[in-house]
Amino acid sequence: MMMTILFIVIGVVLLLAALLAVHMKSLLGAIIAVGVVSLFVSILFLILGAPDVAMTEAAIGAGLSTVIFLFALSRTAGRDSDDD
Amino acid sequence: MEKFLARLLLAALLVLIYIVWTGSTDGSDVAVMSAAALLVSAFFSKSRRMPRITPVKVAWSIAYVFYLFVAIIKANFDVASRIVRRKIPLNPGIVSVRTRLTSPLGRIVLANSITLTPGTLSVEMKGDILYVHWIDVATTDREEATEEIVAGFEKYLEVIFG
Amino acid sequence: MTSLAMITGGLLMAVGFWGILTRRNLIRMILSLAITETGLHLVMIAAGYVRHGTAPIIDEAAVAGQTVDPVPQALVLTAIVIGVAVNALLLALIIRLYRKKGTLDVESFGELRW
Amino acid sequence: MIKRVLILAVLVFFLILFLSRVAGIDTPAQLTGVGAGYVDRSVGELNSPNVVTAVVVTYRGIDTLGEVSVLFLAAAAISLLLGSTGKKNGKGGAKEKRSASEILTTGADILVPVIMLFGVYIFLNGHLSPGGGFQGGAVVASAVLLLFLAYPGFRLRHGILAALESLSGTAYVVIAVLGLILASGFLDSRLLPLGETGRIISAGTIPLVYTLIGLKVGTELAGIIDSLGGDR
Amino acid sequence: MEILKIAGALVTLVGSLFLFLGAVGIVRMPDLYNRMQAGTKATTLGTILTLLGVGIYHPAWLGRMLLLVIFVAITNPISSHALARAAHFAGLKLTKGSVCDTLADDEEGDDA
Repeated sequence: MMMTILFIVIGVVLLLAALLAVHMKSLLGAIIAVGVVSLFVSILFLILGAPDVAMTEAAIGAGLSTVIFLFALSRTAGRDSDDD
Repeated sequence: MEKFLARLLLAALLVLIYIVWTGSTDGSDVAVMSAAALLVSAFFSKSRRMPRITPVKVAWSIAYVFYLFVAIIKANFDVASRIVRRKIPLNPGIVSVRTRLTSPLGRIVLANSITLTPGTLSVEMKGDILYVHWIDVATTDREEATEEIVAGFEKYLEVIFG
Repeated sequence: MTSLAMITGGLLMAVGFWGILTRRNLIRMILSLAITETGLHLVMIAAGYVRHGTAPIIDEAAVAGQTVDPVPQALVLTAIVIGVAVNALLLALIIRLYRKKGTLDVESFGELRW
Repeated sequence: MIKRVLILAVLVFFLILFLSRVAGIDTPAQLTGVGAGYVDRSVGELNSPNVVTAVVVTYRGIDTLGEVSVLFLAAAAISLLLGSTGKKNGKGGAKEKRSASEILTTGADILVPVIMLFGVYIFLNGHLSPGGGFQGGAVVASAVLLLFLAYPGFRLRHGILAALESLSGTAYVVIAVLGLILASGFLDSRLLPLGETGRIISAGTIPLVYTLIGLKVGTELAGIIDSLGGDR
Repeated sequence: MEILKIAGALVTLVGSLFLFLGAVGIVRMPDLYNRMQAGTKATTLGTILTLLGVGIYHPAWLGRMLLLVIFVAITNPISSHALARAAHFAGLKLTKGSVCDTLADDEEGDDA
């Protein structure tokens, strides 16, 4: 029961972060939001009994992937986030 | 020769960390990890000169850890008492202080300690001048600020890394 | 728990697809693609879940038949690594496009339209 | 606007389709099928407590070989796309990078060996605890990333990187083929003695293969970071 | 045995309380530097206490947790230092009521 409640709370945070990543004005903030999604998903993986996958998601999804996006953002000067 | 010894010392330290981490003292495990530690220290060591370890220094280090821990707890209550007020009492600014430490290890410990203690955050280090963001500036004079912020730590660190 | 995780994963995938289809900034499209991938991974892991399942690491604590399915985990493990490599490749292409045109707006790359 | 409504309608349609398939699923009480077979056989056959590792390295090892090659191709394509235009904008880099602070540099010097050893620990213990080549490779690559941040002028020596990368790839394939000849199949890990459960040197070739995968993934991710991050 | 578990849980609770205080501080402080002040101190002590609590709860893990405490105590101040430094070079000004900015003054002196 505890686990189910925890799962639902994390799932809601996850969806909010994902919506934020898609609709946020600033690209930098969107990249951070995607990192947050990865980090929380890794907790869900841990609850679902997959510590290997949780480790990979935390190290690669939340760590390296975020850094790679940031590098790309800095190389495209990224200021003109011409989303509407 | 000295470089070689420093690398060996680093490898030994890494193996020690590994043993504490896993709690396993099995021969084959430790042998494999020692080989890995030697490889890592061969490629990724800056081979800084390690400070010599003497009993006096160890005693001062232990005292320093306690001193720092008390300072960290004080810092947290300081922060807590600030943020629960309706209007946060602030008088911030960046001041410069001077350090007498020369060993890089000692300087990084000093900078980290300053960051962890009440109301101060090290922003930049140029030569022996350290720029510190102070949440409640008491003085803008360099010498007085040094006395206020650095002196308490330097007393210990000069012995440990001297 | 399985259906809960699958619903979460499905909603994440929907949000990601919405981002891919409606956003115009190329980097943000790749970000949405990353969200879609994450949702897919969650669905795959959920497919292997067993009630009160423990991690598939056999030691004294594990009860026979009560571990979760290791096969989807192995697939997702490699899929995450491949996913980040593919994202990096797409970003490299975007950097090249940016150097050529000086913009990240997908509407301005009209040559490939059909 | 009409486009968005259309997209939303299609997405909602697919979401309802997915949810109607998924919502009623009952969590199985017992593991059955292929997964149960792997869980039952992993310890007895391969002496590897971590079943995921056994699946990744041995039972489905050929998939992993393919995945590692995809990773290699992606890394090569990235360095091809971004590395070639190097010399042209030599003047563009006139806005010189501020060197990192002394605190960060010293900190990186202290931390990099520890993080590297932690990565090695993760991929050597892949068959005993959660972890393995992919995670360890990512940790090693993040140590390289720390070096990049601490020393802005830091460049990887591509010769060593390429040599390490191709050497571990070749060794991986050689071990796989040796399994075909000396044991019962491609990538069969019973090439070496299985040893005692719970030690690093056990489970046949699994730690060896995972170390090679870890080196390969680590060098490739480091190469990706190098080509994306360096402002040439 | 039971007393160890209760003590561990209590220490972890105190740690999470400090983490919460840090979060409140980050929201309430006026500019980045002051936020870093609140954030760094509170997260460092909060994480250390949480880890120690886990170590007391599972005495077999105490060595591991002590190593993690050392790691956190080294990395946390370094990262906040790097963030504050980068913010200063990016030209982020201090909040209005600030007394002095010696670093900015010295930088200008160097450029002239």
